[in-house]
Amino acid sequence: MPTPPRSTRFPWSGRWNGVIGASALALLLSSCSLIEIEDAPLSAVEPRGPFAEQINNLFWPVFWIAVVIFVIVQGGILFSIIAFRDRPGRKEPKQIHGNTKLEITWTVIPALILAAIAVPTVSTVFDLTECGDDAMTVEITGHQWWFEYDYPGLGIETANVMVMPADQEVCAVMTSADVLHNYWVPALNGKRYLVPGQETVLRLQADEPGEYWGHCAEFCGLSHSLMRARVLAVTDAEWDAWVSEQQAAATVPAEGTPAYEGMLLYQNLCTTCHTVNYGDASEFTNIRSDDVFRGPNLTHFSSRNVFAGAYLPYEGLSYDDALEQWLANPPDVKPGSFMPNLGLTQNDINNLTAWLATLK
Amino acid sequence: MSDTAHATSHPSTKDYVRIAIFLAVLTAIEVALFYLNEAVGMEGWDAPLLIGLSTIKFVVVVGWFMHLRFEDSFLARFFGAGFVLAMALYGIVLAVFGAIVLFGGG
Amino acid sequence: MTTTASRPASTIFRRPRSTEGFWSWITTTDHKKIGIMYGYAAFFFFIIGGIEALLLRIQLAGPNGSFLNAGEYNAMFTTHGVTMIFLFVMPVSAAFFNYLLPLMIGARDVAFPRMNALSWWIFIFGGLFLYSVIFFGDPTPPAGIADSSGAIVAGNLDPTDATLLAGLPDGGWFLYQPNAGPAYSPGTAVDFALIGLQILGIASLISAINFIVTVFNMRAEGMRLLRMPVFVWMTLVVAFLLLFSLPIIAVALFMATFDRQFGTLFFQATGGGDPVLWQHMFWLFGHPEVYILILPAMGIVSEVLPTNSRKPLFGYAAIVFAGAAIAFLGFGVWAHHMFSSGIPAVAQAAFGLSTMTIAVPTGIKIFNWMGTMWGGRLRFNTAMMFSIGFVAMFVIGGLSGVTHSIVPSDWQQTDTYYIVAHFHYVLFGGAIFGLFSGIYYWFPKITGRMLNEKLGKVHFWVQFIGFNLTFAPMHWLGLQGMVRRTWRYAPETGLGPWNLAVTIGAFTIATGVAIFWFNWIYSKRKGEPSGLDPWDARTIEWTIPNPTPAYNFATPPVIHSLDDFWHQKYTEDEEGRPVRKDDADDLVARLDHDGRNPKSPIHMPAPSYFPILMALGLPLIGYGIIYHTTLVGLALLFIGPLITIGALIGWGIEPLEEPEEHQEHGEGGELVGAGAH
Amino acid sequence: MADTFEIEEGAEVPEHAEVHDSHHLVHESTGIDNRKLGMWVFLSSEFLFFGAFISNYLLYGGRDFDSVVPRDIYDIPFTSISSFVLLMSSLTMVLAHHALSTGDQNGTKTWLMATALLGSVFLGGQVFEFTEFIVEYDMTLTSNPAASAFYMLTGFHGTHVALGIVMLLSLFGIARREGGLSEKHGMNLELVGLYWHFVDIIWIVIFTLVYLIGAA
Ligand code: HEA
Ligand code: HEA
Ligand code: HEC
Ligand code: CUA
Ligand SMILES: [Cu+2]
Repeated sequence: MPTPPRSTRFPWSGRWNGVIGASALALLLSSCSLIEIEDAPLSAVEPRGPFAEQINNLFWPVFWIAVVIFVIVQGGILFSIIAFRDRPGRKEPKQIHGNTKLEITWTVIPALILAAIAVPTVSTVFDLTECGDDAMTVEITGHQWWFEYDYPGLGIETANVMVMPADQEVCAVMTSADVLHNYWVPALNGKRYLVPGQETVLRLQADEPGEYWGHCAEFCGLSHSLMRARVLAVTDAEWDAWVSEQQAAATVPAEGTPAYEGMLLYQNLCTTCHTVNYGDASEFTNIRSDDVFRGPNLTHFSSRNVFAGAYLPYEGLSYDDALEQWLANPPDVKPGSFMPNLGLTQNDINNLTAWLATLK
Repeated sequence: MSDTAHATSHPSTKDYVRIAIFLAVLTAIEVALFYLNEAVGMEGWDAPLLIGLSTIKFVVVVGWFMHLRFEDSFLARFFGAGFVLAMALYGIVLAVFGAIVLFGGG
Repeated sequence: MTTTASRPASTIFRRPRSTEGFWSWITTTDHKKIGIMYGYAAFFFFIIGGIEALLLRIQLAGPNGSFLNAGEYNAMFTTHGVTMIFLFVMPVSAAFFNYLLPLMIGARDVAFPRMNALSWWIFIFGGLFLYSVIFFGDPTPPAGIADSSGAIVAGNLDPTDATLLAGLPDGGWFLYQPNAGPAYSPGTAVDFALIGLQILGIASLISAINFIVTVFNMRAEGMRLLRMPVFVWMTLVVAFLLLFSLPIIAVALFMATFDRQFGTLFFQATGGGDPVLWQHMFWLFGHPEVYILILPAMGIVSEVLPTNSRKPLFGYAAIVFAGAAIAFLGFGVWAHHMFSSGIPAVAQAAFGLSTMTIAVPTGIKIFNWMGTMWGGRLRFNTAMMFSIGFVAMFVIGGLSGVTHSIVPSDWQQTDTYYIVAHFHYVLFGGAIFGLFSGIYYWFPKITGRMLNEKLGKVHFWVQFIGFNLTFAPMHWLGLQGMVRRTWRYAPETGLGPWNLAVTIGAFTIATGVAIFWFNWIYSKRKGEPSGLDPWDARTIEWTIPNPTPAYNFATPPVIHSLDDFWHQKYTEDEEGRPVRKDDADDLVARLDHDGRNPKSPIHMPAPSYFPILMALGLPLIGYGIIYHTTLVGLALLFIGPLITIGALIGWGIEPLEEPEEHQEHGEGGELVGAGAH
Repeated sequence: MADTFEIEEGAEVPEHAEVHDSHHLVHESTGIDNRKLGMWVFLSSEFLFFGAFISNYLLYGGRDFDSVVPRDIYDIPFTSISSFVLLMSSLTMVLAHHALSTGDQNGTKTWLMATALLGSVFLGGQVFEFTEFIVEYDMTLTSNPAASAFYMLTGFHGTHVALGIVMLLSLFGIARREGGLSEKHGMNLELVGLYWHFVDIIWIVIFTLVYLIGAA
């Protein structure tokens, strides 16, 4: 039973395969040029600070080296597919078993390329691991599913939105209250884990004032995808204003207003988890530090444009609607949220939102 | 051990007993070292010594009791591979933790 | 011919005799039957894992999707990853190992046939155990914080969210602690994952030992190590990877199980444990594992490319040594999965460098495969197309892997879809393309029929295009900041359009796989008969009839060279071009006839009941551990070991057909089996 | 048709079947018995298994915790003795093997039993040690990671010893039957021996690293 050459037995000739293959690869290559990252606030390749810049400057050369290797390899494959396809009249190939010189070449050249890449890699690693001397320290604590920010020395405790002066290095000293989290603001630097019981550090710096998006990148349970972050880099003047605003205590709303009703409701229902500071003298002040029952510090809630782990509000949902939905049933908005559904009536919610608006 | 050194002839009962005595003596020295350290404080000298002694015990049991000395070197390579790999990998892990507590940890 | 299952109790210790029908499969010790069962089981799990992937993709088709709830999504990506890796790629590879290894080295079976059956049964019970969480799991919602007694002290989940799918294990395929620990993943879902993986690991460890001994000891006369087909080499390398990496994950799983079940504190920061230790232990196994997944495919490609280029493999020795080098280096790079976990800078730099070095041996393989094709006479059958697809696509995944090894770049990339793109390029574009190539190539060996080539080519192109449509955009999704394991993404992130493309791609792949299934079912009945040597192949498994007779080789082969079969058929002219020997066609015809008509009776390892029985005990012990606080659980903790140990004893005293043959076959004695933890 | 081959006596024999040549295919290319090779291969992977437990202990054992840690409460004299016992069981094991290879059935039985007994003494010592730690010092499996690591390591080692004892006893059982241990069982005995010695060398390492150095 002689075996006929394959190509005569099956109708799809090698040429067609080659053509389809070539066009598919061309498509693939051309789609590389589509990396235009506009309107992508989380883009990892649009650095807005020196550290992210440094990483970016390392990534792209390597990327292009990879592209060159890619082109060489795919080119070689395509060429073989077209040139060496079985076609009528093609002689049997010479039986070549190998070639030591070639073997050495394609061992040594990649090794050299890698050695060249390795040098800047190592130096960048060491550059970026330790904070600079005049960095400002911010302590970041991960909670399921929101980030807490503490400014030691300034006595400020806030959540979800980290405010910092532009053009000033922040040394984030991080830990977690529960599981692993991973702090990432792509425009400012790469990521770093938040590990319970341990401390990790991350350098952050923005060149210009602006709002930068972030995200928790390590899977941390049910609402990991809704554990997001914002960094607000501000001018020095705005920074000073922000600091004094945050250091101030909240003002007790006027009696009889909905906001006052809301505050009373808060005193009843919310103090197991939340903190609001009305000043040392005020009977309404409550400070919590329990880690299990721990919600964001609400003293300056309204100074933040996002809440609930910087998830709310999102495009298509207004701030007010989002807040109402949140108070009405947090776990419904954010699965598993440790803020329970407190069975509030619409009236309660109205009072609470009025009250929250006073927390500037 | 010299009398068992002929790789071709297997040890006799007597040899085995001698080896066992040798092992027991090494163990006794180990324990003695431990107490010596307790008593006079050897400033970290005991650990390498102890490790050295237990390595000898290890090699003797493997080589004679497990007959590895008398087997195809093929087997020894397998066995050695597992041992060396384990040492290397876990050594690196402990080093990354900065926690090789061997030398007077705690 | 089928002897029956119900035999009198007095003869229970006689070995079963069925060669056909249900019981022959249950009791078989034939490596081919075992291989086929592995294959079917793997493809069953492939559909499950694939459907899970499709569910993920529907959810992510647009921003703020609401097709799945968060718990369901988290369970889906976890089980998708676990299923694809442990229940699809590994068992398909095992199917190839089992079926082909003895054939390629000229043996009648593996070294320990009963142990081989044992690992198959342990594997399948482990896989089913994992999924049995649907029936036996405790439906506690996978959210909240539990105190030490397991009671939930905080956390809320809408009870309607606690659905069937959400009850599957979550936490990601690497089950990072303490999220997957007792406090943050109450309920039993994660226990099923941990113990399921433990059981699967035992199966793989046993087969690793078996394959190592088989390769070293069961080769036909003249089959020197450097005459073995590359696929056999890769089998051996993978067996070593398994041998040395599985014990590590076994210990890690024990520790995590103890944390969850018995209150130890290894990884629980609240009690002084160190979550980073889990990461080290997992990836000490996990990275070798990825080479366990890719090397079999590399072995397959190294068989298919030369055959269909009609040239010997370029740089055989280099490819073999590169494979071994990859495995060796693969043990020293694990922490590249932890670049952002806060390990010391020195360690990060060192692991970055060690990771890069793996590109060198891998490159050697790639270039040698290109060298094999270069100047050849390429026949584009489906097997060949998948192999070429493998080389082309794997390179993309490999190169993105190198960009991860640039440590600071990885700080940006890690935990984003850029990583997801990387590993699907190596796993799907690599491992799965390679495995499909092997299926098209060896289907005739297994069934005696060809898979339809027309359908095969359609399958290839649909899958190839779908694959790139699915996973190429993930590169830019990742660079645009899409984190992985994300149930929802915000509309403002601009991630929507590409995600839609990815979802369309996923369904395109599904279409391709569906075509493949149709092809399989159709060709198994109606496919063109293959004859003895449909590919004009090079290696000795094609010197025996298709489908392979139960005894494999009617007469023991004697090997004279690498690519022995080829050299039986061809000589070379002065130019070094192959010339088919005059008697080559006669040779093939004679091999076919003789292979089907052995000249003498052949004794094969007899079937046995005990492998399946012994394996059965393990899942029972698993349930027992999970429910050890209940009466049923305690009972199972007693019954499980009883069954296993009972079967072990039965295994030991099971009569062997002829006492002296026991020695000859080197049958797995009871003690070897017992030693496996 | 393709499936006609003989499995066992009594099955159909294909027509042209005359000569009996089943032995050619199954040989050991390396010259090492399959099962012995398998055992060594298995044991080499056990290094990674115990290595993980040992390094786990080395990691946690030196740390301080609020509750009692093992290094403070080791009973070195006691453990030295049980280590000695285990070491001597390796001697009896090798003697059992030696006896069988010289055809001394009685010796084999005696030494097998002796090995199992010494192993049991060792295990008993471990049970005693655990009990003491738990009852006297209130150091349980869940006290702290150092304690957990200690119990896991020594516990899994103990499990290996227990398994070894089961194997020894079944060999002893076979040896007591008529005819005693045959030539064929020699390999079984050797395999059990390898396993047993391996468990012993792991203890040699544990004793030094975990007890002697760990307590210093
Ligand atoms: C089949 C499986 C497989 C294979 C083969 C690989 C191969 C490689 N992988 Fe991949 N990897 C995974 C599966 C695999 N990986 C998985 C599943 C994950 C994620 C796990 C998870 O988090 O869920 C992962 C994650 C992962 C990470 C961690 C990312 C992170 O989470 O932050 C890193 C980091 O370095 C990495 C690197 C590499 C490298 C350098 C290779 C190299 O082996 C690649 C070598 C190949 C080439 C380089 C191409 C061919 C070579 C040439 C043409 C020569 C010339 C080349 C140069 C000079 C560069 N991989
Ligand atoms: C070999 C391994 C393998 C394979 C083959 C695949 C195949 C696919 N994977 Fe992947 N994947 C992983 C291994 C693999 N995966 C791993 C390890 C992870 C990480 C998990 C973690 O984070 O823990 C992951 C994660 C992962 C994610 C990220 C989830 C997240 O982080 O949130 C996504 C998202 O798109 C994805 C998609 C897909 C798709 C669309 C396919 C497709 O290629 C699937 C194609 C197959 C089919 C579609 C099934 C067969 C088809 C039919 C039976 C047709 C008929 C049926 C129907 C049409 C219903 N996978
Ligand atoms: C059992 C604890 C608990 C109680 C009681 C509780 N909360 Fe919360 N709250 C939380 C937690 C935890 C979060 C953070 C949830 C997240 O983002 O995932 C939160 C978040 C919030 C936020 C968003 C804050 C931000 O900046 O993100 C507001 C507003 C809020 N709670 C208001 C209230 C009000 C009003 C009450 C009472 C009526 C209340 N909470 C009761 C735990 C609680
Ligand atoms: Cu926090 Cu993900
Ligand atoms: Cu890796």
